[in-house]
Parts: sequence; structure tokens; C-alpha cells
Amino acid sequence: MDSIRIQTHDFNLAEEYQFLRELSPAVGAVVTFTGLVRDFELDSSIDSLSLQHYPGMTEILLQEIVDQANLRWNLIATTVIHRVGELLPRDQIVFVGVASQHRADAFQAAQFLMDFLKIKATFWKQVSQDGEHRWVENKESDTDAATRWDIKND
Amino acid sequence: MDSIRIQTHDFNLAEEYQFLRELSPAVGAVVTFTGLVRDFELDSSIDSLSLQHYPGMTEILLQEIVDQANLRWNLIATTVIHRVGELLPRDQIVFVGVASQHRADAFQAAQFLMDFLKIKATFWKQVSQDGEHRWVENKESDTDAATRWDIKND
Amino acid sequence: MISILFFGRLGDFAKNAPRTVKASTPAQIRELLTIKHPALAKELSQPQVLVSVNQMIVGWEQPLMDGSEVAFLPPVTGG
Amino acid sequence: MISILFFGRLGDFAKNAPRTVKASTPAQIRELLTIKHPALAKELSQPQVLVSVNQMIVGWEQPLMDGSEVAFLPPVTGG
Repeated sequence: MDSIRIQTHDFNLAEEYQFLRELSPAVGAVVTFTGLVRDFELDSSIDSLSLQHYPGMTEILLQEIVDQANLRWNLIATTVIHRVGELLPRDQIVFVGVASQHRADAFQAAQFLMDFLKIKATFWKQVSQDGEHRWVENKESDTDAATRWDIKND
Repeated sequence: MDSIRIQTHDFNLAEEYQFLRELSPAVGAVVTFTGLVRDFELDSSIDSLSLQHYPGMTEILLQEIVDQANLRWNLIATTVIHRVGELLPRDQIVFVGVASQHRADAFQAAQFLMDFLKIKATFWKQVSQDGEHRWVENKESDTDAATRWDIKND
Repeated sequence: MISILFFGRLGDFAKNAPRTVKASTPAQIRELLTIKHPALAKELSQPQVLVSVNQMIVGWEQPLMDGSEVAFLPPVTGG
Repeated sequence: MISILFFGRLGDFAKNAPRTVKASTPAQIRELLTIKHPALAKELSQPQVLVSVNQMIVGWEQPLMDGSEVAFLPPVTGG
């Protein structure tokens, strides 16, 4: 019961949680992660964020990551939502929700999904600061976060 | 901005999330964990669950765990809610929500809080199965889960 | 007097046990219970059972003062 | 013909670059761009830039077929 959505409109955490929670009476744990636009980037406040992606390929890559998570952990359902287009500080950008019987699976899988989404999925962020547009640089810490899962990062 | 609540009534994940999300424009990540009553215990379906706790002491112990998390990670806010009293299958039992600037802190802290809540906080579960009441045995896997955080388990 | 509390499964064994007692350590309370409540005292001797005094986990030889609240805690199962 | 896509910061360098080309490998596309779009070609030579053909990450010497979709991908920054 996996759902992968790339959309310009906002998402509703309560609805996503309710769906995961009600899927099965075997659900004992639901972990959600929500990423929000912070008002700062490199110590300077931002006006807005623009998210570009590679339609088609992004969905394929996210599905591969979700498939990997399902192979590694015992999951009941997974939801991944990523917004694209223009976003403002405090807006929701990304949601990962995982339902499982036991908490360790949901926690691990949610973290894994975010770590690989960060380094694999074809999204690019551009920030607008003081009227200037600038593409965000990727962070070494994100590459490091993914390496701990012992998957060949080709 | 920590909140620790022990209550008989249900909680609303959407409200808890909204509170954490809106606390500060620096919030970049919110992780929530919700534990639900599963319909099975030891391969036999359950009718209900009764949760007892040690009023006063439970709050002290949960505060200690939250304090530990704040020392270890860079957190903006933490919410811990645990229900007590009579619960039915599919009911929500426990909520942990963590807001932070970066996702690793929120993920790690939420997992840490649950691991130590499980082995430290003075709650006791009794299940009702086929008209019989039975106190739930603690799980070795929970003790194991807590050991990885390298804290003396006195 | 010392007030005593039994939680979880210990409560089932303590249905007819006293809730106040005169004693100078938690170990002594357990000792006193052996006579009239042997099944309970046996449960209290399980190595996993913890004891708290005034809501702090302590050792079994912790000195008690008049008015102390002693609680016997089987392994916790919350979450 | 091969259709080509540029993402992220590469798009800024590719504003006047062709979106279709005749080439037998992604490396050859980069080579062709060197003449009229040297700044873009230089960006494409950055070791972090990946290339995909028909939405699969491939090596720069991957043979292309007529109708292939080639995309040049700078390091991703989603999430």
C-alpha cells in the first residue's frame, strides 16, 4: 500500500496519518516526517524557494527507494509526498509516513527514505534571497547520512 | 518548549503537529511517532487493554528522558503523550513529537524517547483476552533497543 | 508509618496485603510480608522487581523515614 | 534526433543551447556543445554531474538511439 506523489499543492498531515493508521488492525506504529521551509539558508533569510524536478524520473527513483525500504523492513504502508514549484518559508515541502507493526521498522524506514530521497531523487532547490536567485548546493552531510545504510551509492 | 502529558482521553495528532510546526520559523523537521493498540498479543486477539501508571513518578521519569534528549540533540520542542486507563484495539496509546532544525536530530531524539519510555517509564499494560486479564510481559527486544544509546541502564 | 504501593502484576498478589507498615528499609518490608503474604514476598524477590522511595528508584537497603512512600515496581510495559 | 534536458543550475547555462541534437553518446553531446556553449560544456564536465538516458542513470559512453531522452543532472537538493 505505497503511495508516491509529487505535487504543487500542499498536503494534510492529519489525512495522511489517518490513512496509514486505519489501513489494518495490525498497525502498531506510525512514524511521520515532515520537512518545512526554514527561513534561513547560509545565515541569510530567504524570501522563497522554488523546487524543480524531472517528471517521470523522480517517480521512478522514489519508487526504487520505497521498494528498497520494503525489502529491508517489515512495513504495512509507506507514503511519500514531495512538493514542487514555489514555496515560502514555513511551508511544508516533503512528507514521509510509514506504518508498521513494530516501531523499529517504521523509524528506520522513514529515516532511510529521507536519507535516500535527499541524495537520489531528482529535485533541485533554488532560493530567492534579496531579489537574487541561487541554486542550493548539495550538502556533504546528506551524502554521509546515506552511507550508513550500507548500500552501494552508485 | 517541552510538553509531557499523561491522560485518559485521546489525543489529536494534527493539533500536536500544528503546535510543533508553528513554534518557530527555524523548524525544518518534525518527526512524530504514534503507537496504536494492535488487535493481537502473543498470536491471540485481544478484547481490550488497560494501562496503569504510577502518578507523579511517571512524569518525573519522562521528564528525565526528555532532558536527556535535549542534552544529546539540538531540539526546538518535544511533546510526549501517554494514555492510561481502558483502551481498545486501534486506539492511540502513545505520541512522541519532535521539532528541530535538521532531520537527523528529530529522528534520533524521537527514537531515543520511545526506546527509554519503553524501559524506564512506570506504565504497566494488562490485556483482556477471552474474558481473562493478563499482565503483559516486558520484551527483551525493548531492553536491547535502549542499549544502543550507550547510556548506563541503572 | 511507611506507605506502600504495588504496581502491575504485584498488585494482584497484594490484594490483602497492608498498605502501611513500620520498617526501616524496603528489604525489611519484603521480609515482614513473608509471614502472612508468602506469594507476594516471593514475587517481590524476583530480580527484575525495582523499588522506589518517594518516587526515586533506590536500593533495597535504602533507609526509610516516617512518611516515606515505598513502591514495588515490576518490569514496565508502557509505550 | 536525441532530445536533451538540463536541470538545476545547468539550465541557467543552457538557456541558448539546443534541445535536440544528433549524437551517439552523452559524452559526444558534451563535446558538441564545447564549441558554441563552452561555459555549459565546462559545467557538464564537473565530476558530480550525472547523465541519464530515458530516465535511467547511465555512463557517459552509453550508446544513444534515435528518440532517446538525455538529461544532465547536477547534484540533487530535494527533501
